[in-house]
Amino acid sequence: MLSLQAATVRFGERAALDAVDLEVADHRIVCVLGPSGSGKSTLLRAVAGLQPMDDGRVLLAGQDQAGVPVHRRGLGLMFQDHQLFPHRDVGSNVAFGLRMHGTGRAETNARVRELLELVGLPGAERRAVAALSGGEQQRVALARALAPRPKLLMLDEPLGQLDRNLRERLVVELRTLFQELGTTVLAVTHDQGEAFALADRVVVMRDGRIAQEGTPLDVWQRPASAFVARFLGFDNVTPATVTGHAAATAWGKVPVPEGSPQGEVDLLVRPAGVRIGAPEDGLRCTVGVRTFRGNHVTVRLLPENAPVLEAECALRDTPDEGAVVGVRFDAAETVVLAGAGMPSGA
Amino acid sequence: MLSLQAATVRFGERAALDAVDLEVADHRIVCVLGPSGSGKSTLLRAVAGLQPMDDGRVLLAGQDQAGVPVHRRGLGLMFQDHQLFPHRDVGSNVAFGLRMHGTGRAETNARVRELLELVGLPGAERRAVAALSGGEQQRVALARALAPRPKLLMLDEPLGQLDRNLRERLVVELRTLFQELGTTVLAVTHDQGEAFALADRVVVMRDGRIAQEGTPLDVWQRPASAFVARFLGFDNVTPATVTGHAAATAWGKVPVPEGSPQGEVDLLVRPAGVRIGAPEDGLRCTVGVRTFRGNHVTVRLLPENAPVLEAECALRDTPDEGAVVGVRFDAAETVVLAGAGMPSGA
Amino acid sequence: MAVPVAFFALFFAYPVTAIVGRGLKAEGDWQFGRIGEVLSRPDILDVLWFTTWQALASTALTLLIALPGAYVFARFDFPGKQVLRAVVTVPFVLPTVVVGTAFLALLGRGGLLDELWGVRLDTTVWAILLAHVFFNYAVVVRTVGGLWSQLDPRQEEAARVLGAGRFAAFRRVTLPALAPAVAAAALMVFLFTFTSFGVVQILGGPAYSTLEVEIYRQTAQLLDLPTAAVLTLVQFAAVGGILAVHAATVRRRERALKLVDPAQTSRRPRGAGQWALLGGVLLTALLLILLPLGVLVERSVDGPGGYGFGYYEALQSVGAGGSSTFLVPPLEAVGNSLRYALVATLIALVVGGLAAAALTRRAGRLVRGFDALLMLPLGVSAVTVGFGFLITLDKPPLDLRTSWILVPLAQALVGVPFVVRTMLPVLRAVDDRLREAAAVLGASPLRAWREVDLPLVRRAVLVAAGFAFAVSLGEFGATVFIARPDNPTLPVAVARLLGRSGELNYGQAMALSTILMLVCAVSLLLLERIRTDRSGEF
Amino acid sequence: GCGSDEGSAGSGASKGSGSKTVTLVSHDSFNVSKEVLKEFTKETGYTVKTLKSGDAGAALNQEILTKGSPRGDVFFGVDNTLLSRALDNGLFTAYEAKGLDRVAPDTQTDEKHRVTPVDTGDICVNYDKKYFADKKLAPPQTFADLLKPAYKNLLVTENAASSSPGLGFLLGTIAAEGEDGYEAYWKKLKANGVKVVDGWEQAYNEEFSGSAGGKKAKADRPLVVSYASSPPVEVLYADPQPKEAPTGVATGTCFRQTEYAGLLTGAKNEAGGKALLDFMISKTFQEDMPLNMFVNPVVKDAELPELFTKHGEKVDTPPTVTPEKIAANREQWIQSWQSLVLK
Ligand SMILES: Nc1ncnc2c1ncn2[C@@H]1O[C@H](COP(=O)(O)OP(=O)(O)OP(=O)(O)O)[C@@H](O)[C@H]1O
Ligand SMILES: Nc1ncnc2c1ncn2[C@@H]1O[C@H](COP(=O)(O)OP(=O)(O)OP(=O)(O)O)[C@@H](O)[C@H]1O
Ligand SMILES: Cc1ncc(C[n+]2csc(CCO)c2C)c(N)n1
Ligand SMILES: [Mg+2]
Ligand SMILES: [Mg+2]
Repeated sequence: MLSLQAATVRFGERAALDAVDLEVADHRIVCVLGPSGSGKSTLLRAVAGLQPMDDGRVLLAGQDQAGVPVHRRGLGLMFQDHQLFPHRDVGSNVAFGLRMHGTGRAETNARVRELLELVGLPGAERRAVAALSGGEQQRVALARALAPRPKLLMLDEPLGQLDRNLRERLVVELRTLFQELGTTVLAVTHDQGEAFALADRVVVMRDGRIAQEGTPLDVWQRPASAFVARFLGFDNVTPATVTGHAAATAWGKVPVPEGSPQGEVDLLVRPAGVRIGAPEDGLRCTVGVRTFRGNHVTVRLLPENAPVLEAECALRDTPDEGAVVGVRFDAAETVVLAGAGMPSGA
Repeated sequence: MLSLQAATVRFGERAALDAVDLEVADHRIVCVLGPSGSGKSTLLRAVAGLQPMDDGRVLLAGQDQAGVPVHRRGLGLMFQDHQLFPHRDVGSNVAFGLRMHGTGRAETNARVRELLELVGLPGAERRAVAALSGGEQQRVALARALAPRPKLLMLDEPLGQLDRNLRERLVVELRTLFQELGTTVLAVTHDQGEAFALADRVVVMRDGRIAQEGTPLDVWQRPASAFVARFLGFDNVTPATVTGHAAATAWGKVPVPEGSPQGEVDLLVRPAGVRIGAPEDGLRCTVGVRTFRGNHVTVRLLPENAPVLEAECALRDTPDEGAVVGVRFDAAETVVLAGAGMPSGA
Repeated sequence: MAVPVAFFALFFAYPVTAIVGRGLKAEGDWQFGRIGEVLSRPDILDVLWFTTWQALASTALTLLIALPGAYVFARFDFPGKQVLRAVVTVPFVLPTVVVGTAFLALLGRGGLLDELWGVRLDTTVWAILLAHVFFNYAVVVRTVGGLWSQLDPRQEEAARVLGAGRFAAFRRVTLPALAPAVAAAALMVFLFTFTSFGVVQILGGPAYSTLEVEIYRQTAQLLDLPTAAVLTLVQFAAVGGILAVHAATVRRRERALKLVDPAQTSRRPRGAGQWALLGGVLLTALLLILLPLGVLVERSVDGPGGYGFGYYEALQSVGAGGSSTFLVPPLEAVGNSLRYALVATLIALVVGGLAAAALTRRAGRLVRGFDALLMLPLGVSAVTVGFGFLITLDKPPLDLRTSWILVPLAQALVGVPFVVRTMLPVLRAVDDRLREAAAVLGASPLRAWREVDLPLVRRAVLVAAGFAFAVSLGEFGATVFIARPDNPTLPVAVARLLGRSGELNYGQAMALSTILMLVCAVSLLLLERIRTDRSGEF
Repeated sequence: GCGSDEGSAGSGASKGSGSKTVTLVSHDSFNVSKEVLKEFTKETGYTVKTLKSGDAGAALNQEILTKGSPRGDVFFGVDNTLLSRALDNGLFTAYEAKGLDRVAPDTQTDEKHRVTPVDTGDICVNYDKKYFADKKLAPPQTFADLLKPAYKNLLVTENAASSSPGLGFLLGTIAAEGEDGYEAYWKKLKANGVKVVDGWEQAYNEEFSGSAGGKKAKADRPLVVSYASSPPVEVLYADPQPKEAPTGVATGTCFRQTEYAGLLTGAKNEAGGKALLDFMISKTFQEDMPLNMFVNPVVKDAELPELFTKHGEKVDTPPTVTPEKIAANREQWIQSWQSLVLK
């Protein structure tokens, strides 16, 4: 469906997109993840033809899109800041794309009604967009982008302002909808949960380049680099030297899974792999701040002469703040990351 | 610090705020949670004096604020859609509040630099706001709201567009900052994780009313109603009749904790409390969609003749889709909610 | 609000009512019968009809030709943009006599069209329409372009990704957002062309006449005040009708828009289409504006002994051949003009700015009515105002009849509507939440106005100031009527020179017109430079 | 200086009527040399403040509107085509200026001396000498000549309804051809291709081939309705000055305008006004006028500058129409002229 080749966009000195190559197969849902300012929106704008590229090509269904005007590319884009038309009411905003494609009035009305229902705003057709709450506006923007059923739909933070409940419902319904319509989707999100729930593949961006690409499970289980691991929220990343089944780290010897690459690497220990036990048992740590996370508690552990460790405990097993505990590591929850110069995904 | 009494705002027929009473003590951080359109932003705007109220009073430090113009209330508000001044650069946006308060140039510059560093945009002073990415704009808006160090700071979705990593770092740093300065904070968020991490207390809103108020742990552990439970993302809520230590539900008998209220109630079973075992063991279910959630997997279980159940499993223990399993319930993870007419928090 | 109301009442409503009243009242009785009488005269009806249709046609043509220009000036960067923007405003200050000359050179005998294709348009209505476009091109480019440059281009992008072509996106998204500015510009162009005087006289010949010409004749030449009063009322009614239509259509369209920094929205043209558009606009401006102006310049240096600056040198001396055409050398007229224009601009800015600020915040019938009333001076003949001054401002403390302040006051009367009409669409587009943002950061309403509204309308204010200045600089009708001690303004001096035979007089008139153009262009350029850089306040 | 003793001690000595300033209200074409005004001040102690407002018609009408509380003391610039209007409105207070005996009697139309004649000027057809020389054609001299086929399509005139020379030319034809004959004359003139434009500026600067503007505009009409003084002015305002004027005057096509001044009723400084009126028919002022306003003096002892005698043509007193007749018929004449010529 979509293919980017060496896509490059520079703003002054800095490259917002730096020779990005990306392939999105038909009917796939791809989520783009990455820190703020890493070029996600720029990527979508470049594909849409809104952002002229300094270099590289965009191909849609094999066709080079250079010179193809935006409205002929047959794609949809939901803007990060919505860009609802203030002069039109909700219904007419959603209907806009349909009218542009010459859809009949009756069908338009029906589709608008249906979509407003989907996003949880039934009967809002005649409301002024300025009188909507933030989340309501986002949902109208989503409905507007969905309405013309483009073959390639690009969503820039489509659910960012919605509460978890609504978001989860929408993720499920959108997946079903996209499957039905055979829509190819390229969605930006900062919510990893959403990315993993929605996406067939995820793309992690960093400073205008692609840091990793793969299935959600892949990326989660085997972050390609310390950057990706950290971005996914894992703080227990440290340089290590792997020899056989164990790695030498600042936290002492940590067991690693079988077949792990050897030598100088970065090592990730997932919080769930940090097992808290008696003080005399393993690495001695003082218990720092505990953060309640709903299902579980994250505990910061302060070893002597070593970087902070983060551990995840069930509510009931959480040690008291200030307590001294011992820590052991679970090989199943450690991942050897691409170290200096190691190929990604190794 | 802040006290709302019967605050009411109506837009036409609908009440966006419906006789809301709220007390926020000095130096507290209160998070307002609630579905999209439940009146969170309206609440903040009413406190700031931007939204005239149809009824009720706002008191700041015991003073009725009726007739006090916005700029004399000594509070700060970060807007949901930022509202950065388009004609000013980043530095001048952040400095705005300081200038309004007559802060000297040197101090202003220093504070701006410091704040931009805090939000991860060091050296961005001279950039045009239109040339910022979505998340960068949000961070500038946050810095701008923080700059004058108001006694009461209200933040409307302050971190919604930031990636998890940055958000978590900011949550920690903001907490420290607020503690240092003794700022009272009223923050809207749709992210429960953020609310629980940031807040001393949370307020859950529904249709312009307060559905529950309490410490994060409180609210999480004992949602006051089926609404709050569902809002927190728990789908396993069902009407039940409690007799002694067990409740009769559509899923059969479910054990409940000791001292649970008796009679006709709503019952919540947390996904972690749904234990999957052999098919002949307990409620017979077919395994439905499995959603990968990073740390764990959520599995939809389809019992015969009963509502869908959601279960949480470790990655390794996840049953295959389509398999038939048996389900038991863990009393420690079930909560008896306020049923028909039961007082909240009971 | 009080200041504009007082200004308007004292210097417009009162004098105009008085002169109209004087006309309709004979021996203490109202003579309303005169209305029917005058209105049944076929020649008056012809004039009314011609006035109306040529104004509508001129407005449509101006919009058609100038809107692409507004786009190009708002969205493209190209070398010489600022200079060109100032230059296209120059026609606005030129005395119509001079413009007539230039247009005849273009459209008349031996003109460009005649030489190229043997087409002559002088004394056809086309000459009038094109001259109207020439005069008012800048009105559209500046009022519409001012807002356009601040519109968020992403709105249009949103339409494009929803399948709208360039034009559809413009029509359905940009145009509605621009509607108030377009309407304001159209209104002003309509009023100018509806009350067109010199252009119609010179280019139309005696065959065409507008209400304004008729009113001038009846008042200034025949002193037939009753007929003049009726015609003034007719003009009032027509203008009032247009204002009502404008108020009704625009109010509904005014919405808060997301305004952005204009510096962010303009870039170099991309692609053949945009270059073609830029080229087309530049070519239009060249043919329609620069060429007529060029004719004037050419004639000012085309002396008997070939090209040279002889006429300019002559301007510095008191008179040729030992006699004096002027008691003051014509160059002093530059100083006079600048002084009057400066005072008039200040008055217009203060009064118009206050009115615009008040009109942004308040709504309601009364306020809206006042909004429309403020436009009326554009639809009233300069003679009416001038004669009205004469019979009303004659008692102390307001015996201003012989005071120099009367000139800038009359000029400001035309400037105020400009200021209001250019500022209002932008002010009303400012999202109230920006003001709220300033308030929660500790800015009082006044301060918020200064810090938020003002920077956002600064462009509009500059545009308005430029217009007010240009209007005053070029104003002829009222200036020439108001008794003034002998300090002629540039247009008055030009008119005097042209009113004499003699080659030197003619040449000096062209030279002085060229100087008038330069003064205008340079003033406008300087005005555009007064844009404190964005970080200035930080 | 007869009046130099009056209040020379200082301006503070006297209020309103004894003021040292005398205000002259006039039209835009009024002009006088500084030295001449200085001389007036030297002689009388009064300084002159001049107010100008519009063309002759507008300036007069403004005075009529402010009748009773005038802006000045003396009004200058009402001519014989408008005189009746001024007199009927009681604009002026009678004053018999000193030296009136020197003034040409045929200009003194008002026996009550409410106005004082100051200058005369002739509106005549001008011709482009070069054109006629090139064509070896004699230029026309009379109204009758203008109807000749040889001059077909050569004349441009002004709209009588909106232009003062245009009206003057119409009145000239009425005076020459009679009230009954002028319409027939204009029909023939129209058949002979007369062109009408709105104002003198266009006629002279755009259409007349003999003027500087006309040459640049490739104008093709060698005959234009203008003033008898235009040829000397063409000489005066040329650099270098030519030996001979490029244009000439058809002396049999003229209409004479006389301009008057009068003491405004209700003047604050009557004494000063009177002194000014006296001065306006003094030799000094009268001799200053020709080169400033390009009109002819009305007093016998005033000498015309050499420029006029050399390049101007002497026009014998043409037939005229009395101010009363003009006042009574003006509108109707213009109307019929318009429907005859413009339609
Ligand atoms: N100006 C207005 N006119 C009419 N209705 C309004 C207006 N502003 C808000 N509302 C309505 O009031 C309700 C509450 O709005 P509010 O903005 O407070 O919601 P919210 O809780 O902040 O939602 P979100 O999370 O989506 O931002 C919504 O249903 C909204 O549509
Ligand atoms: N018009 C512009 N001019 C200059 N720099 C720009 C412009 N637009 C974006 N940038 C910069 O390019 C980089 C990438 O921007 P982009 O909007 O693609 O980020 P993003 O990944 O979408 O971030 P976010 O998650 O915060 O929205 C950012 O550093 C941004 O500041
Ligand atoms: C048709 C037409 N004629 C003249 C002008 C020039 N002009 C500029 S401002 C103003 C009003 C005050 O004099 C006038 C007449 C114009 N714009 N349009
Ligand atoms: Mg983005
Ligand atoms: Mg909100």
